[in-house]
Amino acid sequence: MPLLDVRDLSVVFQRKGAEPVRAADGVSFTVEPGQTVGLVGESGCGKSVTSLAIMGLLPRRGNRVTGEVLFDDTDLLTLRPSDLRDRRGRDIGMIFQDPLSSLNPVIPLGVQVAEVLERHRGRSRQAALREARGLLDAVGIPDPARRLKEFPHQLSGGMRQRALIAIALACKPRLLIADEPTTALDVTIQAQILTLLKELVDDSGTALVMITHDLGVVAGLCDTVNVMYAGKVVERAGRHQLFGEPRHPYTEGLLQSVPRLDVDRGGRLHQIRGSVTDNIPWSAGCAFAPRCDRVIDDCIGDTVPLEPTFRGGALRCTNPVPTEVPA
Amino acid sequence: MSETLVRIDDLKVHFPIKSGLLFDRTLGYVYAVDGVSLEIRRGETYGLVGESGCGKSTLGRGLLRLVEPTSGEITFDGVDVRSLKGEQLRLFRRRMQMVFQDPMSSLDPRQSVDSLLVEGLKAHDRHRDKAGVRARLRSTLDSVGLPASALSKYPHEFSGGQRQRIGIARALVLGPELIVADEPVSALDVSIQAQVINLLGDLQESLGLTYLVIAHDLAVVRHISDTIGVMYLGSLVEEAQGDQLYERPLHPYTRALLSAVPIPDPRVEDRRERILLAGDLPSPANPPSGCRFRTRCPWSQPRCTAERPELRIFDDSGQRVACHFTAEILTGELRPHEVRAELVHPDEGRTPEVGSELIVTRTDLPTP
Amino acid sequence: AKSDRDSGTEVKSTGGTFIFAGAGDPKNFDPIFNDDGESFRPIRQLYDTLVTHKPGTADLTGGLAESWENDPTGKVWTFKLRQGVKFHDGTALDATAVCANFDRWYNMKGEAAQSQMIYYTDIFGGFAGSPDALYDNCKASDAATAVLTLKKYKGAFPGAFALTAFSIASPAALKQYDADTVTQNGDSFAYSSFANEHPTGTGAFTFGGWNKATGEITLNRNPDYWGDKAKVDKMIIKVIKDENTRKQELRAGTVQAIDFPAPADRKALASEGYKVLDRPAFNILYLGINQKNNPKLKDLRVRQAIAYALNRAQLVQTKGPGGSAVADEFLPNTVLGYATDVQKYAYDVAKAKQLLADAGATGLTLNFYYPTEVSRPYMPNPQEIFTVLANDLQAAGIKVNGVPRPWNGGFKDDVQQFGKQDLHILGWTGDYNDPGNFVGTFFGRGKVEFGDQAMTEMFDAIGKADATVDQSAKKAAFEQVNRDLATKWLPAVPIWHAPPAVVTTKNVAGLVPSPLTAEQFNTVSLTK
Amino acid sequence: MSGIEALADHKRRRIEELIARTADAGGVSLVRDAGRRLLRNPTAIVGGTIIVLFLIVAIFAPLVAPHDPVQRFPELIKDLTVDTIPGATAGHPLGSDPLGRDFASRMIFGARQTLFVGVLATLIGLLLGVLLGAVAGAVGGWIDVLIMRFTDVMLALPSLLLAITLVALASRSTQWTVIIAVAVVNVPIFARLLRGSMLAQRGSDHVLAARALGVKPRNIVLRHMLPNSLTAVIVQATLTFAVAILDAAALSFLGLGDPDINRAEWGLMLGVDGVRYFEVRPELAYFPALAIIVVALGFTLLGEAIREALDPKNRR
Amino acid sequence: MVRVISRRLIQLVATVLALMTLVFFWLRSLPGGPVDALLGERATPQTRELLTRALGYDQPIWVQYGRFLKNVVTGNFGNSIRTGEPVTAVIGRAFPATVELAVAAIIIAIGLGIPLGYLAARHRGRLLDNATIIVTLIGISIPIFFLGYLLKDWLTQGIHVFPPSGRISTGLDNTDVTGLFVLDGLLTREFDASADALWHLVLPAFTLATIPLAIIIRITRASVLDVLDEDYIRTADAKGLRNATIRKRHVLRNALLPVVTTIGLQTGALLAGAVLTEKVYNWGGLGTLITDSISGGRDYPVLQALILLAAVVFIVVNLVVDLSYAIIDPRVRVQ
Ligand SMILES: Nc1ncnc2c1ncn2[C@@H]1O[C@H](COP(=O)(O)OP(=O)(O)OP(=O)(O)O)[C@@H](O)[C@H]1O
Ligand SMILES: Nc1ncnc2c1ncn2[C@@H]1O[C@H](COP(=O)(O)OP(=O)(O)OP(=O)(O)O)[C@@H](O)[C@H]1O
Ligand SMILES: [Mg+2]
Ligand SMILES: [Mg+2]
Repeated sequence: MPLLDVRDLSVVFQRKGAEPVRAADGVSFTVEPGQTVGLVGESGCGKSVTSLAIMGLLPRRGNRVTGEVLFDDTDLLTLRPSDLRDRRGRDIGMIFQDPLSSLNPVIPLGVQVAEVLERHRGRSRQAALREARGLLDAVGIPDPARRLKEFPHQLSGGMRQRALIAIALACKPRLLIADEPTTALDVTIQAQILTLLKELVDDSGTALVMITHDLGVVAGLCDTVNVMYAGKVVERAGRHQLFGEPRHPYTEGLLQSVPRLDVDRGGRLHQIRGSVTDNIPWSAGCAFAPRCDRVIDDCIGDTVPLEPTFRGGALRCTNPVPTEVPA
Repeated sequence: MSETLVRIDDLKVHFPIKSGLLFDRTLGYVYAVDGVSLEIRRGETYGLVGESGCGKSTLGRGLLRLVEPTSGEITFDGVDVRSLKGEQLRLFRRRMQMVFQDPMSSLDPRQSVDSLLVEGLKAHDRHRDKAGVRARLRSTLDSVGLPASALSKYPHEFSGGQRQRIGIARALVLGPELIVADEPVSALDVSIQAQVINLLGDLQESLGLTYLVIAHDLAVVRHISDTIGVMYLGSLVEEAQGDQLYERPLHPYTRALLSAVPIPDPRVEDRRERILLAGDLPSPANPPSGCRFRTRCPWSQPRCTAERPELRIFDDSGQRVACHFTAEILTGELRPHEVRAELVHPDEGRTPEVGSELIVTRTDLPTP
Repeated sequence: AKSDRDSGTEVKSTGGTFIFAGAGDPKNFDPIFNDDGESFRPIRQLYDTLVTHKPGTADLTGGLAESWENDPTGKVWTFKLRQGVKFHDGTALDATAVCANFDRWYNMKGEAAQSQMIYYTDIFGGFAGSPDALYDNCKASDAATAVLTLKKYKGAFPGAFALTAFSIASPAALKQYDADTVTQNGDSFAYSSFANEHPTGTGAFTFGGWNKATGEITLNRNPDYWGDKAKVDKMIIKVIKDENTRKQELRAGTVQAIDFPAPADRKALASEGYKVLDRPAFNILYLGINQKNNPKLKDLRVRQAIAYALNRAQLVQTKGPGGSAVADEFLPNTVLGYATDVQKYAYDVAKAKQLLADAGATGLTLNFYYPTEVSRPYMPNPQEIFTVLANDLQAAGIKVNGVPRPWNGGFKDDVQQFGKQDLHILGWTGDYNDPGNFVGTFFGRGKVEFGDQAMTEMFDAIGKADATVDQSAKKAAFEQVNRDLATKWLPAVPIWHAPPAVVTTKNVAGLVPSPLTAEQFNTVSLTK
Repeated sequence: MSGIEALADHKRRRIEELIARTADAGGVSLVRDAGRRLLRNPTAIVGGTIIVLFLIVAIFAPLVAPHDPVQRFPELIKDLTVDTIPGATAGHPLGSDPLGRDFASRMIFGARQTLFVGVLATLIGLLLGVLLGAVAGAVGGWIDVLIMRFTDVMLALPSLLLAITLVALASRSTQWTVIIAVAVVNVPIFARLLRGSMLAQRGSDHVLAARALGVKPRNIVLRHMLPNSLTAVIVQATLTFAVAILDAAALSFLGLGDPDINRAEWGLMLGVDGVRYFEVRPELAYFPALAIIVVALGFTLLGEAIREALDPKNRR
Repeated sequence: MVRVISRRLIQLVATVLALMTLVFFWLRSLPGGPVDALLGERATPQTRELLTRALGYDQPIWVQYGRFLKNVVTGNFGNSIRTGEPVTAVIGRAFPATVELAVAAIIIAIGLGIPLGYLAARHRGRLLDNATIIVTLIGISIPIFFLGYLLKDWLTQGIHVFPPSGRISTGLDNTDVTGLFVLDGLLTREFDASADALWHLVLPAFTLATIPLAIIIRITRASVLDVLDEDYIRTADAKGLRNATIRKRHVLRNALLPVVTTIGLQTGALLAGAVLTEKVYNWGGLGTLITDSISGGRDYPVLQALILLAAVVFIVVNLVVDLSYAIIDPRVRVQ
């Protein structure tokens, strides 16, 4: 039984006087206990919206969420808000992209870590602070006793992200959702954080949903990878699968278009034409069609369904990249 | 070997930190660029990498004298750039141009593409011949892959990649010899990045441009650069040909950097050994003594605290490195040791300061 | 003249506190250093003058002096003082005390102090050592007889003896509280503790205190008063500067009387049952004509044209406070020398135009100065008055260039010192019953205000009338002056007499409004 | 050849069509874009409508008003005394004012005078402020310090107090005294606003880009820094208009306003006649007060809406 | 901290000195001037001359300026032209009145403004929110003297709910300790005086509070909405914190930061508004003093001192606000 089962999750933003935006459209994926699942895609493809929808953290107004988010077989979307609050932070932790803005600037770090323990573990402030100290130490923040009294702005970006991780993992949740946790950081710091995350996840058996636009990050971290484009999952596969034999033209294009440090391919990079804004509505076919090299007449017309591949993955494409082993 | 187009010698850019009672006083300096020397040959691409805040942009801007260097020499095609004054400098700018990181904020939102491009021509008094100007704009747009119809549009109507093309077109319109590209692709989507990188390559080929490309993405730099300089906290710690650097990084920082870059290939990733650096980049307002990197270096020795290593040529490959123990580390004679992270407080100058204004004017408030 | 005040009828106190809303802060309570109504109001309750007015009139009657006499030269004044009068400090009022007051004024030292004795300088000409000084000496021929000798006759007397500024204070208290010390500090002056905390006179009320924070002046009934003892136990003068607020406080029942109600409120208040008490008019509003800047104004016909052009009757109807009337002369009809047969300038635009044409003054443009930031009893709303007058003048073909100036921030200077105007509006409230106080003040000598230096005939006539000792001759002389002012000279155009009112609640009785706004509140009682 | 070019014509056209539908319409500047957003904003519409009506009345006052606003009418004067002001009669829908003038016409012409006072006070303040701010922002250094210290001095007094002081210290009192006093109060605000904005612009990438192009410093200031800094100033100016007419009314109330009561200006009408004759005829206060409130509201709404429209946060 | 304070104090002195110098020279260049103001209608040229000499206006301007400066520095502002009292005494009496009024107004503005603003934000887009917005918009668009006038007319005439003017009932004879009548009554146990003073305070305080109240509501509302959009609120939500905790600990504190600045700026508005309010309610404070000093005879010594006081108060309050900002916002380091 999967720990998290997202089924046909859609989020539509509706703003007065503007066309509704389908930020996430029929997103489905599962996360098994202890598993690390990647969610990759370019900016604006709906990664954050999906994760927020799972957590029930989308702004209350101006959007419609449909589908199911089963966590332990409980649908989080239909849960009473107070029950959901009981789970957030305790069963599911979350870390965000920008560690500075994600920490309250006027509250000492210690309190921000401690309050989650007070809330879910019923600790007293004193006890919670003591525990918080241990947590900060565990995520590699030097001199944690002093840090407890400091404010977020007194820490560097990497340290802040560590603090956020400490908060998210304070109650030993079974699922951690990390939304681009390293995008705002330098590579050397990114390496520190990723290593830390991996260790913590491995040690505690926490499942991880890793959201990123960096293919390299998922390549080193995830068991399964979901590639998203314009609000939909277009391809899902185990990471070796995905990087070895991408089926969706978009996945393939992406992989070919990023320069790699380890091989100098020299000369021109492969490029995907157009830009992510060159979309057509999903109902009219594949959103990627305008940019796709493999587009065929069938790509335009009806919605293209996400269909399971025989290797346990899934694919949403009418004209996928052929593989050696025919599907 | 082609001729040297740009020579930078011991360039320093220090920003004063100011505060004062009635009038400002200098309290200290941000040592943004602190003694950098390098050469860029005509027609080549020099890539500059380093972590955020290490002074890459400042170096690029100092080179173009968009910020005033504190000391050092800049020679451009035999011209002493630092001695140029006022109008001389302004006219000289035609030869060296810049492309910015954020394609939105570097384009004046009030100007159409047309006027953005014509502006440079006007500044150098080349806008008199109307027909010639039109033709020039068209060909420039064409060279960056934008249709002529773009001329009447405004920056916000374009996608990120297109905006960056406009930024490049603006730099190109004056026919410069050197282009300093400050993170030209880091604000772009992955799928767009390649377009711009290719464009830069194509343009270099067809126009014989020289680039100084600044980026924090090593892979990108490696892809486009002939020579790569690695910066750390205001100074160059290593410089080499692209492949050379990847194959044989000499400086501990370069090694760590290279090992930290994730590679979109699980097979590679699974096998990689990482050199994890402890702690953060120290504040450039208060750099460590001696070797700037010593606070995070797993190979650091007492000597590193006392003496600042010079950037020197390591061997006949031409690779330059600024480390006292290059050879020892390379041979494995010196073993890495555990480093305790030193806590770095983020940039002091950036905290909002209260109290400079006698009376705040929140002008969004009506008064009675 | 002989006093006809009947003393001795003891009226018992009705008790209670009478709260009167005044319109402004007093300056201090030393009579001699004051010249404004708001200071005089409490001073009148605290002090008495040698000569005073019959309640509700401008006619003279005995005050501290039961009677007074003038010798034929008009220079020597003999005062028979009332017996048994005591100052609030218990010392007795006698001739020595009266003379001590005259001596004090004459011998006042220091420019600071002297510059603040506006009435004294005006009436008595100057101080010890000054050639213009009128005062010669004052002798107590016996305890009850004070003999004042002046250097020359002055028509202002005996009326001027009734001026509140010349109230008689206790010499002992003056000395004790250092009354003569006026110190200059910065741009102004500081007065003695006598003036501020210990005013000591003979009045029907004693000083209870001045709470500046709340703007309350407390006056207590003087049980030893020589005249009609106050009927209320206590009186509070509450300073409320805004006329509208005064009215609202009256309605809220927090004050029992208010001074100077807004003209517009009179009707409403009367209909609500408040007593609106009109003071007999003792003031004048005039349109001043300055002959200096525009030579055309030297021409009598032009000035007459201006007079004809003004629809004063309509002005009185539309803007005049209740009880106001068109003025044909520069003094109210209760004053000596008022002529009943002067030329009246009824509204007549055609005539005005004709006169202008005759004088070759068509297309005349005049600078008309008017004050802002001020409201005076004779001029409750200068801006409106100006607007109406200017309108009238325009209709007669005179172009008016209105020049507003703040009252204290330039109007008085520009008009009276520099004479920048061609026309202006200004007025006067009489101080005492004497024509000299009206026409003499305005036209007795060449003034910058009117730019009329050449009208020596007018100055001489007024001077002569003023110097006439015999009262009936003086009356005749001034009547002639008034006739000539209207026909021959017309240095200005009188506009209206506008009586200021006092309003009380129904339960206030005995308040007798005085034309000189010199009410004494000992007669006031509060009924249930 | 691959990609959409290779598709059947109709499919390709369909794609292009669909893309076009989701993409922006071309050729609109930011300002026009903001304008479009403005038109969709109900706040702006309410505010704008008020202001347009106000402008129409102000501009066409002579056509709209039944009478001359300064003429005194015998039929009104007939019943006029200091404590009775005739109400509506034939030909005078709102009756008389305290001097027998047609009140309705005065209300209508009031729009014009109020506009005059508000606009001039705002414009003068804007002009001087922009001048100071631009010089400070563009030149910097000592001049900047000097100008900023000067604005400090002006800001040290709260705005209405400063206006009162200026009027009190003015040797002449005319309509211009009021306009200038109200205007001067805003000078330091505009100056600071513009300077701050210019300094922000100075460090911005597009100014840097212009410098890199070798654009003349004067042109950088005039073509880049100034225009981009002006939006904030324009928003402020819209709001200032409302404040200006309120300030002018307050000065009138204090007896320090425009001394010429012949002039029909709402603030003056309210602050002088309205208050004085409130019990005699409250309309004399209610009408101008209402007019002021509505117009001030209009400008405030519009100002807020413009601010909102220009706010990059709200862009799409 | 010390640096900022000293820096600002030096600036304050420099600014105020510049202001005073401007005012001084301006005043001296005016027609009329104190001489004119000191003399009533009945002044003769003779008295005028006496006075000019007595006041030293016949001396060169620099001598006068020097004397003026010396006086200002020694805290001697001369005597009021109208009342002859030392200016310091006049102001010392009026100041508590305005403080009392302003404090009451700011208490109302803060006490009502923050909760209302917060409620409006919580009910964003709903009736309460829209109603609040409309009311606040009218609040800043209405001439406040007119509002005061209306309130007074409605509530003190006919139905005498509140007293029409003044700070305390006439003849109550309260003991003056601090000059703050409400407080004095409590201190001296004259509770009736306290109650009476409070009763007098209601209408003026509400009138004066109108604009700050409207502004604080708007700022609070906007600020709460901004904070609700902040990432750290999302983090707090992700932690599963209770709504009440989030509101109290995370939203309110951050949302109040801009409100604090606003409060500082509103002192200026209060000082200005006091001029109008005090005139409407005959409140013997600084506002009345300003009007009186201007219209009642150009009382320049008082006016000069008032300008100085207003500037100092305004600047000092802003300084205090800035400092308190530094205390509540750890990000702001006072250097
Ligand atoms: N509150 C909102 N209202 C309207 N549209 C929204 C809102 N939040 C997100 N969107 C839209 O939903 C789409 C998906 O946004 P999302 O933030 O999930 O992207 P993302 O994949 O996380 O991108 P990034 O890499 O930039 O974080 C975007 O087009 C965005 O414009
Ligand atoms: N104008 C300036 N005034 C003061 N300090 C500055 C200025 N510009 C840059 N700095 C400081 O100089 C240092 C180097 O900045 P620079 O922008 O050159 O770094 P960078 O390597 O380009 O970083 P990034 O990758 O973030 O762009 C930083 O600490 C920065 O805060
Ligand atoms: Mg995201
Ligand atoms: Mg940079």
